[in-house]
Amino acid sequence: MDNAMTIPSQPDLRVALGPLALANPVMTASGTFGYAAEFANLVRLNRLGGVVVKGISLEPRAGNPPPRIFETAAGMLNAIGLENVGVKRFISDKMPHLRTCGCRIVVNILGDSIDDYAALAGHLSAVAGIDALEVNISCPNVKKGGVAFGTAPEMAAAVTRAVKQETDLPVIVKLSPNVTDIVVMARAVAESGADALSLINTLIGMGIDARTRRPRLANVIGGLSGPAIKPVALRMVWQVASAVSIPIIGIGGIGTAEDAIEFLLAGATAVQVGTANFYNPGATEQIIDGIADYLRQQGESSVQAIIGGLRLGA
Amino acid sequence: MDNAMTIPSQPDLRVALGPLALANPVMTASGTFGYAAEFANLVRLNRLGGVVVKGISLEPRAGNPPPRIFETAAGMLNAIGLENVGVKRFISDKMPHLRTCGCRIVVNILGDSIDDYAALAGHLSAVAGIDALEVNISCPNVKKGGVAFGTAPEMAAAVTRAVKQETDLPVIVKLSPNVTDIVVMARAVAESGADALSLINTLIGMGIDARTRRPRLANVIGGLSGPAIKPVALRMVWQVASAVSIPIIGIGGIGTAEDAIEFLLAGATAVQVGTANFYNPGATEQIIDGIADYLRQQGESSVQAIIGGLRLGA
Amino acid sequence: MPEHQEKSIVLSIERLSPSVYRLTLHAPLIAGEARPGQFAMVACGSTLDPLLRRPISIHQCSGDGRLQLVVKVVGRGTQLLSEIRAGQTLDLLGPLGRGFRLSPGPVALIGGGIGIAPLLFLAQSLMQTGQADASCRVLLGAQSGEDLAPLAAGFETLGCHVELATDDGSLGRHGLITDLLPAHLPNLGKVYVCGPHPMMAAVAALCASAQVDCEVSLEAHMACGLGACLGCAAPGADGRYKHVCKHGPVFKAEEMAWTTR
Amino acid sequence: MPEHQEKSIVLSIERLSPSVYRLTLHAPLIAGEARPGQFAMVACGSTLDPLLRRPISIHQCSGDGRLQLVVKVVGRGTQLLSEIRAGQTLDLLGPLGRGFRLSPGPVALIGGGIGIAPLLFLAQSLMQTGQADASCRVLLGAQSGEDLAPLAAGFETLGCHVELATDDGSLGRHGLITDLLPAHLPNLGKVYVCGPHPMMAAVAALCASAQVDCEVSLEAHMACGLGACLGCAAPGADGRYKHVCKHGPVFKAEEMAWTTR
Ligand SMILES: Cc1cc2nc3c(=O)[nH]c(=O)nc-3n(C[C@H](O)[C@H](O)[C@H](O)COP(=O)(O)OP(=O)(O)OC[C@H]3O[C@@H](n4cnc5c(N)ncnc54)[C@H](O)[C@@H]3O)c2cc1C
Ligand SMILES: Cc1cc2nc3c(=O)[nH]c(=O)nc-3n(C[C@H](O)[C@H](O)[C@H](O)COP(=O)(O)OP(=O)(O)OC[C@H]3O[C@@H](n4cnc5c(N)ncnc54)[C@H](O)[C@@H]3O)c2cc1C
Ligand SMILES: Cc1cc2nc3c(=O)[nH]c(=O)nc-3n(C[C@H](O)[C@H](O)[C@H](O)COP(=O)(O)O)c2cc1C
Ligand SMILES: Cc1cc2nc3c(=O)[nH]c(=O)nc-3n(C[C@H](O)[C@H](O)[C@H](O)COP(=O)(O)O)c2cc1C
Ligand code: FES
Ligand code: FES
Repeated sequence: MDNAMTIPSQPDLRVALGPLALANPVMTASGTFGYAAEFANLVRLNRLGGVVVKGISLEPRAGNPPPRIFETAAGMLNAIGLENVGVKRFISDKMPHLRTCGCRIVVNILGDSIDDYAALAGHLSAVAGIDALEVNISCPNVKKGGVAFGTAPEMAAAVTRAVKQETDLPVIVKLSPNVTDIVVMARAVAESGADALSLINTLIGMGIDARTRRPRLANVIGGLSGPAIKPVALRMVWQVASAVSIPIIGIGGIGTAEDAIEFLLAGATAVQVGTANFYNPGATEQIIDGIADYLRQQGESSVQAIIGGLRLGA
Repeated sequence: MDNAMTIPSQPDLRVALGPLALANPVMTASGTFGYAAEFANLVRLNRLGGVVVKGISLEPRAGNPPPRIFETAAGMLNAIGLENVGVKRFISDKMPHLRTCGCRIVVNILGDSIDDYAALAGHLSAVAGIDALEVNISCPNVKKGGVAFGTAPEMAAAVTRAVKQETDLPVIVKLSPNVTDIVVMARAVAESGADALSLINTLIGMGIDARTRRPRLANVIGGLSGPAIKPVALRMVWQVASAVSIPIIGIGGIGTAEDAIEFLLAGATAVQVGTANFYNPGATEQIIDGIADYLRQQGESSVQAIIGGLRLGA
Repeated sequence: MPEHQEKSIVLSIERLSPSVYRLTLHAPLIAGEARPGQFAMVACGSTLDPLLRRPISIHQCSGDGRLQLVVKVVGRGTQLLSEIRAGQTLDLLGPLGRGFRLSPGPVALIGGGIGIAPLLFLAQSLMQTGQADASCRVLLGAQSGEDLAPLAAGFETLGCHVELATDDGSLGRHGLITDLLPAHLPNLGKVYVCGPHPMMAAVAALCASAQVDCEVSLEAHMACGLGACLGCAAPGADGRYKHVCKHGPVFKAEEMAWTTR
Repeated sequence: MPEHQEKSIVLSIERLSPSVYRLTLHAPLIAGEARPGQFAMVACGSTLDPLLRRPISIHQCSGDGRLQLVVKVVGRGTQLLSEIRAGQTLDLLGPLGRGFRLSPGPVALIGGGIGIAPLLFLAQSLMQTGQADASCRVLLGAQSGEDLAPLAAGFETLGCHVELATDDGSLGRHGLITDLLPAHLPNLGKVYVCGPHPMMAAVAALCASAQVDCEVSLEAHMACGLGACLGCAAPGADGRYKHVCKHGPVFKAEEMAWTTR
């Protein structure tokens, strides 16, 4: 009796973000998975499509005073303040373990100026084991009065060009959702040479403690993430996928395979799981398995078949 | 024994939205309370600070095909498509009952063009029992390729001026949150003569049914409301309250007295309860009672004392 | 008929089949006023997820304030309802909507799946008021006997004539219950139907060509249940949208557009 | 010590006082490795609201895989935990963080309110390994006797010397438990403390001036419990932020900045 015949074959989960090939479309979102070591006992890291590490700056940053996080309805606010060990210690202390993960390693970078981003890209290009850079443009441009790079198309374009010039690594630009027209931002970045887009970063939110009349975050405002923002993220991914031709990584409130599939259908080539790593550390592996199950149920042999597969019209 | 002495007196809940005085700061949000009659058996309408009716256009509108609503994590998407009976039938069929409610009646208006808004304001100014107009500028400007009035400061300003010119009623302009900088929009509207601001309208979102690969709404995209959006709404109210001097009505995910108090502390003079009317029809009365309880607990004799009372700094 | 927001007490919960549960509640305000075909908006949990109430038909009411709902688990909200226990409270909004318009004469009640739930209340009212008699036909269908048997119980003791069909043939006729209708149509004055949309469309079409009155109980996604949100639109025959929660859920079949869905 | 995501089974839940509950769980993976002062991140519900796990200290473990938590109801998450029933499952992540560093010698354990919960596990370990003896002082305080008595149980049978204080004087001394510390300090080699922040600050200050080692168990809002989100920052004495979930929750008192909060 050949049992193998009744077991449906494993669907092909491979996807490519331009030059960056992934074993499957499921990555972890920056700032929600540390430097991967934190989850090594809970997740088989080599099963992941990729890990995006916590945002790295040129110099170490202490971050904001506490409280830094606050739970909201089906979401959370964070104002970590971009705490990180800085690029030097990242390379010396964090990269050795990251090289052993057995999956794609993407380094998220952030800066106060275009020069910062360029310098980071230069530094990191020489480091073995880094597969791509993800440029976080939701940071304030100190030279332009603190307006976020990600809210003005010319600034976002300039950062993209500067980073591309300094590196041969694939460059993913991560968009901020706090804009009137996400398509304008996406086009500006795509035309400036980005290899792929990540969206979305957090929405800007706030919480207040009625009893004490104080803000819930020491920083007053913070980034809203989690299932609460999924509908906004999905809409933006769909709008951008309909407008630009470079691949998109969908991010925002993804916690289940169904969530991930919705983003793929909307046109994302891959997804990142963020806040869900906190409430369910097993989320990423469950999502990978769930996508495979879905493809089998739907009679699809490859995940490619569903990317952008949203059915419109009657 | 004088029991009355141990009962703390009822705090003063009265507030004023510029020329519009309210018995208390709790109103209902447009589109979530019908024309008030729908809730007459469930809510003592004369206890409310005010009712804002479903958005009214010059001509009746059929609205979008179903499905029109979809539940999301701690929120919902709607794409009602501005279904309404049109201004004539509103005046003849709905106003008679509204006049008997015993609370402030605010009429939410919407149009395809600046002329539409102006004409609506003119029509409604002559109608007895209307206490104010709320201008919904989240609608597409048909003459400007469908860009929403609420996403371009010049268009929002033009609508505000046009409406002000046609009416002596207090004019409240309701802002869309789907913009890069809400303060720019608020300033444009305030400088154009608005008496008060309402914020926020819904965020734009989307849902997909993974099984059928179809959008969850026939209209594909829709408005996200409910507790999920509260942190974004609160942040915008705080930003705008810090920047303009006209009164603000806070809206977005308010379901409890604590929620409402957070908006008052952030600088709102009044609040509107929207989606909560659906999952808890008793919400508005509970919020009014809860604000009074809070003021007693905090030793405040008037709600005025907490408006904008957020404590910053150490 | 005023609506009430009523915190009912769960008296009991019974599992009728692997996915169907019957809740018996003490809800005197709503039970005192409900009519067959009306529904309640039920708060399924105590947190903000799931957020919205779920529409559930009134299955039975008694004079002493008891009210029954029959719930099929299809998603998160109904799953939470199935986990409720006796002694807990359940926040109901009801009775809502426009129910069946009862009229005397020879009738058939046609139910499919969980759509059978509201028909028991209807049959009771018809039989107890004498508007229907032993000629009352009850045609009920479901996937399997396991699903159908518990829902079909109760109609025969009322004195109705019951016919069953299942998709898998495990109880009653093998096939669609609507196949049984044409034989009865010439003798019927009115047909009431609640079930999957294609079944109701088929019954509506049969009744239309036989010129028999037909009332259908529609489903729609609902947020308020009160006619306020305008979310529950269904296309009417006149090209306008009806609101299922307020104009329905029970409609005359000819009021609705059957082709556009 | 690897962390585990473990679906534990609730063996029992007991109400110890109006707002305090003890949960006994079958969680062999976590119970097998937990050390005193460590905690678990507990999923409080099955829906997306509340979203995040809640940090709860390990109260006791046994060799047969049993693990106890003591939970005080202060908000929605802990309310949901108090409503759990035997037979249900509870998703735990643990054991997490750095616990108390046990060392031999004369010690005092100081606990305030629900902060007493992790100290029983610590006392057991100290006494059973012989690192502490009958000279072990346990100073426990709470609002009232109703709150304190159930939390204080168990220490005396271990052979510790227990002293109690309540804010309202209903059990033990009337006043703050920290008032009792100075008298003991000269004889102590180490002090372990868990309780409200002002209490820990007071104990840290007393120990610093008496040059007695002091370990404190801090609280912070946590999202991950794994050192990944960087949400649980607390200011250190060196001007840098420590992460309570990873560097702590137990810190040497002198590592932390006590004035800036
Ligand atoms: C007037 C009316 C009376 C009803 N009576 C009963 C009854 O007596 N017993 C019973 O078990 N069910 C009844 N239903 C259907 C019931 O409301 C849905 O099964 C329920 O809302 C699904 O909720 P969920 O959270 O379990 O599923 P979800 O997880 O929300 O969704 C599961 C599936 O149910 C569909 N669904 C979700 N919400 C609704 C909704 N409001 N209306 C219809 N479908 C929906 C979804 O599209 C999806 O396919 C009735 C519906 C209506 C409109
Ligand atoms: C390492 C550690 C160990 C703990 N051990 C125990 C224990 O053994 N037993 C016990 O009952 N409690 C313990 N706590 C406290 C417990 O985590 C909080 O009481 C709980 O998270 C509150 O959740 P809630 O949903 O009930 O309250 P919420 O409604 O979320 O909030 C109620 C109050 O609790 C505060 N709070 C919310 N989340 C946290 C958090 N993550 N940490 C601290 N305070 C918070 C809020 O600011 C608010 O004042 C511990 C906390 C930490 C950090
Ligand atoms: C605690 C926390 C820290 C984050 N840090 C970063 C960061 O350093 N760089 C970045 O680009 N995004 C950061 N993000 C944003 C996430 O990568 C992600 O875009 C966002 O959380 C939305 O996804 P989610 O809803 O799945 O969490 C952070 C998010 C959280 C919650
Ligand atoms: C079903 C529905 C219909 C709405 N219709 C209108 C409308 O006609 N005009 C308008 O200005 N806002 C409309 N809104 C937006 C609400 O008034 C409110 O701004 C928004 O829902 C956010 O508040 P909430 O989170 O409390 O619901 C509608 C919202 C919902 C959910
Ligand atoms: S459900 Fe709101 S109008 Fe019908
Ligand atoms: S809780 Fe996430 S780092 Fe400590």
